Amino acid sequence: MNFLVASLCMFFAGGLACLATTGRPHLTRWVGSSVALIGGALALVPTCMVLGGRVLTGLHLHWSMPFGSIALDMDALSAVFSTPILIIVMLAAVYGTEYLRPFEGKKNLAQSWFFYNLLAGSMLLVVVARNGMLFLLAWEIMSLASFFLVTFENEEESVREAGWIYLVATHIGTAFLLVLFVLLGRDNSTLDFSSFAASPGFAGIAFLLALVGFGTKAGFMPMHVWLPEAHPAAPSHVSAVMSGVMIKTGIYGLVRILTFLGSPPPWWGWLLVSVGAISGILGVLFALAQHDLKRLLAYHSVENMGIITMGLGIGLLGMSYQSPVVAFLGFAGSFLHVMNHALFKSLLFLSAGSVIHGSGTRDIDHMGGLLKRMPVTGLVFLLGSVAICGLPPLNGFVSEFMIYLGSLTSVAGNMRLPIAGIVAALVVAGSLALIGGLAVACFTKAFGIMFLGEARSTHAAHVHESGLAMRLPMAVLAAACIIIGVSGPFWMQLLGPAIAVATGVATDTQIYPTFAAHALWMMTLLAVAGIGLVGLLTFVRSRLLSARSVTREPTWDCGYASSTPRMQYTASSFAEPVTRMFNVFLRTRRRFSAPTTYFPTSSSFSTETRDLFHESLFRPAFTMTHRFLSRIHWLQHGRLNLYILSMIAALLVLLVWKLG
Amino acid sequence: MNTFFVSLLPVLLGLVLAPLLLGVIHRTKAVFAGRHGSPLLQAYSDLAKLLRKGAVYSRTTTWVFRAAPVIGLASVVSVMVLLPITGNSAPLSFVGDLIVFIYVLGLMRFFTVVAALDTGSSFEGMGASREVHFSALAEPAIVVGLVALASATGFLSLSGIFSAMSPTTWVVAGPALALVLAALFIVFLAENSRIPIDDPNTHLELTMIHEVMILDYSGPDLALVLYAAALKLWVLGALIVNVALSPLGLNGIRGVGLFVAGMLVLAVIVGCVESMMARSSFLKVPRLLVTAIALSGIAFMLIVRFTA
Amino acid sequence: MNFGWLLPILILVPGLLGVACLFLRSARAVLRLCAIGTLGVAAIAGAVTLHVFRFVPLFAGRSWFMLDALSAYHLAVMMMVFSISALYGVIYFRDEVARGTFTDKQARRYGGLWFGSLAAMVLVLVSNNLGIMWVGIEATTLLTAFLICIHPTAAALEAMWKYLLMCSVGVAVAFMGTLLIAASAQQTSLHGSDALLWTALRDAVHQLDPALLKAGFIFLVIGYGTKAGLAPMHNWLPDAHSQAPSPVSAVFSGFLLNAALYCILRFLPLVEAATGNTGWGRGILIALGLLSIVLAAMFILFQRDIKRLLAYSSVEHVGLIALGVGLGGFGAVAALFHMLSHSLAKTVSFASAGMLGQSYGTHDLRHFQGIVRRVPVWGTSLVIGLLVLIGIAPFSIFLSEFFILKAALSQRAYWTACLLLVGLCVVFISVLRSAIAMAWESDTGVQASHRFKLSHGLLVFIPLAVLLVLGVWMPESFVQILIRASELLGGTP
Amino acid sequence: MTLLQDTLLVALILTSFGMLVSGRLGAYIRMGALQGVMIGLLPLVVGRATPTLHVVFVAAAMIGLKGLVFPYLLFRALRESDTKREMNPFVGHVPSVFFGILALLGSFWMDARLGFPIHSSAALVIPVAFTTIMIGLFLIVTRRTALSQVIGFLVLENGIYAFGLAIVYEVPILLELGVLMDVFVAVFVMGIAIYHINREFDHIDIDRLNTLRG
Repeated sequence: MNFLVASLCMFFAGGLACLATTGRPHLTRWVGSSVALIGGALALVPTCMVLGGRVLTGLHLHWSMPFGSIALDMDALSAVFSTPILIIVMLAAVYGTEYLRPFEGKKNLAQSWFFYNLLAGSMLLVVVARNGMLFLLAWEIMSLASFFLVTFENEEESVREAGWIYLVATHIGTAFLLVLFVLLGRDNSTLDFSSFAASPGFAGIAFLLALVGFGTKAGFMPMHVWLPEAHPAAPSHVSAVMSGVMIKTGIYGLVRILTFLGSPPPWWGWLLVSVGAISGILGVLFALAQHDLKRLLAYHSVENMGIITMGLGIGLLGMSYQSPVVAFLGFAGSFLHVMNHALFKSLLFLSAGSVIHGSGTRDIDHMGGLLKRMPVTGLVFLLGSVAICGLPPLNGFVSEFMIYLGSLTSVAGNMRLPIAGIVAALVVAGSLALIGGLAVACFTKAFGIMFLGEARSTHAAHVHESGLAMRLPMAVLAAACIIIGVSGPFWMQLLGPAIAVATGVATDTQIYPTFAAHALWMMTLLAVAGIGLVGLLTFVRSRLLSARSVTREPTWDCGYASSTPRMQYTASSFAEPVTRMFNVFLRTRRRFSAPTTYFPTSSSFSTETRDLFHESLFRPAFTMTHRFLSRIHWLQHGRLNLYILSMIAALLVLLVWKLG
Repeated sequence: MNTFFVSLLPVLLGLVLAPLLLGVIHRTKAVFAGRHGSPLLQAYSDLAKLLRKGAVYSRTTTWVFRAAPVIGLASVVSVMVLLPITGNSAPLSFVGDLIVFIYVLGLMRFFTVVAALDTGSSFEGMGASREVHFSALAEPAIVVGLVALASATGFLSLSGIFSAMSPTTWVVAGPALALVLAALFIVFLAENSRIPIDDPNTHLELTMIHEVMILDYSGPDLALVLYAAALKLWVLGALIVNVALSPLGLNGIRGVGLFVAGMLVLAVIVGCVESMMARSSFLKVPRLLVTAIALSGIAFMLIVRFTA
Repeated sequence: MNFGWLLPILILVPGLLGVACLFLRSARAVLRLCAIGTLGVAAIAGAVTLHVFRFVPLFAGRSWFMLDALSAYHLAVMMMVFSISALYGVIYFRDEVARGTFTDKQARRYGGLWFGSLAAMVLVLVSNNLGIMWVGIEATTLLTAFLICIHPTAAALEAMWKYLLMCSVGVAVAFMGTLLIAASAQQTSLHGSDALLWTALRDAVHQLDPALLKAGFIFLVIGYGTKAGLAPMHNWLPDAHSQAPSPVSAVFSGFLLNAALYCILRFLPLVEAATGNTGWGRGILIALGLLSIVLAAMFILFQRDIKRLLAYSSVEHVGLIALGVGLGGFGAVAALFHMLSHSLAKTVSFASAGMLGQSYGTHDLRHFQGIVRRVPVWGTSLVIGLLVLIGIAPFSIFLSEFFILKAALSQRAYWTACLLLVGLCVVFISVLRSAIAMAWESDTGVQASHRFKLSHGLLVFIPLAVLLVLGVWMPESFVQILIRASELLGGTP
Repeated sequence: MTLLQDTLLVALILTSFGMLVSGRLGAYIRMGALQGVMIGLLPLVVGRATPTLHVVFVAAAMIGLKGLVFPYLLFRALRESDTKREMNPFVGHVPSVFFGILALLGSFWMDARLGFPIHSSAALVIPVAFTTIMIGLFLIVTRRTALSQVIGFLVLENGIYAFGLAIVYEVPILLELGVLMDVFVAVFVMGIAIYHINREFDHIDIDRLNTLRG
């Protein structure tokens, strides 16, 4: 616990220290990143202890604040969420030292590092807080800090807009959380988590409040609208932290609240499955339609949060139908995917940052052939892509596999659920399959168009590989993706205590489905064998070619002699068949000016896919509210007589109402 | 140890016999067209010849292009380890291996597509785009279909599912199994780029999917690609044959014999389909695949109804 | 030892200082006297307040004057607001003095009225006699009216006339209410001058005629509510606040409204006790509070003038305070806490808005661009002030709003909570939009026009820092003060 | 005593009605002055057998202020302004009188309904006070010129004062003087405001003072 407190102090006090270095960018860089590293390392100590099976005694200090107390605790559930937080924060900090270097002297980097460390500290505090006031305060600081990080490049109109949308969305989400926490501790004199009723009468309402409140942060559709705006706007290392771990605090909050609400009725699981499926499928579809790299990745966060939520939904269904195995698998998949997504999404954002850093554009359609100039970035991006598509042998598959197992177990065999559960499980399996297929489409597009082929613009032709400080964190993350990918059973074992917390069973009675462990072992075996086979085949192939003629020619273009890089498929054209099929959701706008006359001079074609919910739900709602409220305006008409009349009217109304 | 090698037999069987299916399909089509046709073992000699040649690479390509055939072949071979043969368990069998089966094939597809994009050719980009489009729809169809089978038999691994099938399965869930079979067949045609989804024999690059993606391969790489494609045809076909024939309850060597016969019949059926149908418009292919998803879904619901 | 004699002194000193201002030669001298004098009064007030908080209420002049925890708390807040505004006045008018738009004559008038209204507000707070309290409120109306039009422009005159007439009528209505309260005591043993003593009424509350008391309370709520800016009697407020010079706007929003609300709060425990604590009077406050929040939210959405925006925000916050008090229990504590936070934040915001107005030559939001970079101190403080006002954590308004929400939900007042949240969200959305639009700008290459001055920075950032600290750490003694003050509002927190 | 009181009260109402029907600002001021004098006299005749010294003092102060000082201030403001008549009140003069009658009826009804605990000797004061209050508010709301609004405010003030007289027996002199002082300052301030408005706008039509809105 002392380490934890020391780490929190480090983040907050060290953040202030960053502010003090204003004007000395060199110092700022060192102080800012080392604060993040030391703070992260300090907190990793208790986190690893808990993951290793130790039980720490919580901290409960007096806090001069009504309903508040400084109650901190690191249980297994917190540890599962704080691990990715700390790791990503540390790696992104290292990355940030180089990424922010071009801004030195132009922007106030001290402020940026201050908010970065504030964000890190508040995220950590969110997962270890055991008091409602402390939690909400940390939650709000987290939102505020990330808001200022998002608006780092505030001279851009779009960034300001993104910041606004982000803070509004997150604040409205918080409004639900305020109600939630007040309801949970309604009749108590404290908001300590330990005092929350085990299963209050309004559990359904509380669940819905938590779903909306935390779902806004987690980016569930349709509350995700801030996400595709804010993540592209932020500097890449911040996007990595936000997309990789900050949105996970929403999942953490949801799971934590569920532990207060008693045994869940089936409709909770159903709701989570539906929300997850919608977020997952629409998330990946919208990602597919984007050609802004970071926007694409942001939509993939929505997708992955959907997968995590489906896992939670399966877990809840398992709980409702008293099937601990299904519950275990659902939660295990969900939690592991939390970690995995943190790793590969941060990896992707960091490598995207490296690309943007090198090329100066975010538009995939302007890139091409980057792999030759940025070999490391390209390789890690490829690994990240394979991982996020959930393909073996990388980590994304392990967690998706667990969710699949959960849904399979609920469908068939002696542990099958009642029919409602089965249908939900099928929805999960089908959605995961569709998401997987579409994700492959999306990331072959992203990787293929960006890194392969020929450069489509001068941006792409003059890129350069990033420095060591940027490459190292990416390499670490990529390695982690591989390691988790081939060590599935170990992670399942590790997650046991956290699942026990989430499902409310005693840690020592937590069951571990042996068949799942066996399956994961077999997968590891298969993965190792497959990798061996790849090695073998590579060897064979090189032997075959060693003595023969290997020549290099232009790409075969079916007889057409003078093909140019501009004739390559672009990201938009690559995704066009799929996006056309789902145009009912995507509503891609095409702007096309066709070539005219016999000697056409110019023509253009561009597409833009705005967010469905932003365009069709929130914007009209805002417009309508605006229009409605503008009618109210006449009330302040400037006529004194009528003002006084309204005063008299108020008097009369009150007299009649209260005395009549 | 000995039993392990025995259990590896199905894998070896597939490795050896897969190119034969191509020959059978070609021969069937030739018969329909009234031609003499190429020899049944033509595919083997093609592969052998390619392996002996040198290679020409596009200047645009990178190591990704060269890695893809290797990864593709390794993936499909790994998948074969999971594949049972009528009445005989697969060498490796575990709960949920059907998901691994599908996802490892996904890995193969990922690299095929990426390699196609590596050439920077607009034709290959076109093929890649179509491939991801159709497979994204094929994937839910096969997953739901297999989950339906799992639900029908109560087992969660491929070997378990097929060994649990018996004649009564057909009696209890006959219509559902037929629907799953139909769905799997559509997926099989789509994944292996057969008519009516794709035409592997056309010379018009614009109308192809798989063949256009591998336009730039030559020599041993092309051999690996073609062999992997043949193996993929084998493994997906094996699913269909297993579903159709497992209920007969034969095992051991008789099962293997039945299986091989089934595979050959499947190849003939494919040949017939290819001879009798035209390649459908690319715009219509998604409908076919969505139909497959629907068939699987209906089958699942039927099974849940029957077994609930 | 009884420090009661300090209470009349507290009224007399500013009164005399006000007169002294009329004899000063230069505008600068007047402004300096304003600052020093206000700080001096604040020092006395601080001493008295501390005494009350630590020991017992003070009485003076045959109990006509009284300072208990509630009024002492208000006095403390008021002196903070006045001190900041007075110091700010020196900065604000410096340019105008230099340009000659703030003449010595105007300055003398300003100084006199400044101390006059200070004295009047102190009178409101320290009078135990409800009639004298009324006199004080009426006096503040009349004295501050001319503060609005120190610069007699057309708009300022219009605003002043509206303010004058609406508040006069309102206060007349409150007078009627006061009379009714006095009448309700006719049947009791209270007679003559005792009939309007708050302490006497409180002790005899169960003998009062409830019907008259209730009628009186309604008149008082409407009457003082007009002055406090509760909807639907708030219409004067945006006009007056936007036209007054910023130090005056700061005082208006920072404390004038609270002074009027304070008067209503004095009557609340009486009427509640007389009606058997059934929440009869609280219901009125809840209704008006909610109406204010919602109405203000609707108007904030459209504001193009920063000072009008801040004025509507005051309507909203007064509504919040009324709502909190109306909810009672911990809500009252939250409301008092909210009052302090709002007063400080609003004072700072008005101060910054005023300086920005001078710097940009307009109060139109659309012309405020990149204020954080161009006018670092005032721009930053305005943005932070706005963020504080819309309830961004970890500032204290977030806490007080949360506590009010908790009070509402603890009483199962779900619709109230719902409306409250909707109102707050609308305000949040619209103000944030303006704040972001103001704070930054696209790169235009315009250089910062203001240099950083430490004194300016301290003036605005110390109050904001206080709000930050209170947002994460409320000292035990401070909570105790709030609880003691709210106990005087009836009910148990 | 009752006769005197009734006479005063009737005159009070009549002056209020006079303001409702009159269109000239000068007449307003005069009638306001007259009403002020009567209000000043009222404490001398209501409720008590023999007026105490303090009552007499307050009455004198009130008569002096309301009967002399206010009219003086207001006439000065009127002289400065070009507006001499209340041209187009929002509610015309004739309907205004109808309102007055309604207000009178309503006041009697309310008085009967509410039943204030007061001396029977002051029984008539309450309805008259109500009527005056209502007419005062009516004037403020329906009249256009700033000056008539001030008059309306005075009428309102008079009504409230009369009401207080009836229901509160004894008011401390300090308080009464404070109240009086406030009213005085109010009229003084309003007079100055009217002067400034007239100078700035060339009119005192408050309906045209509506640039600040929204």
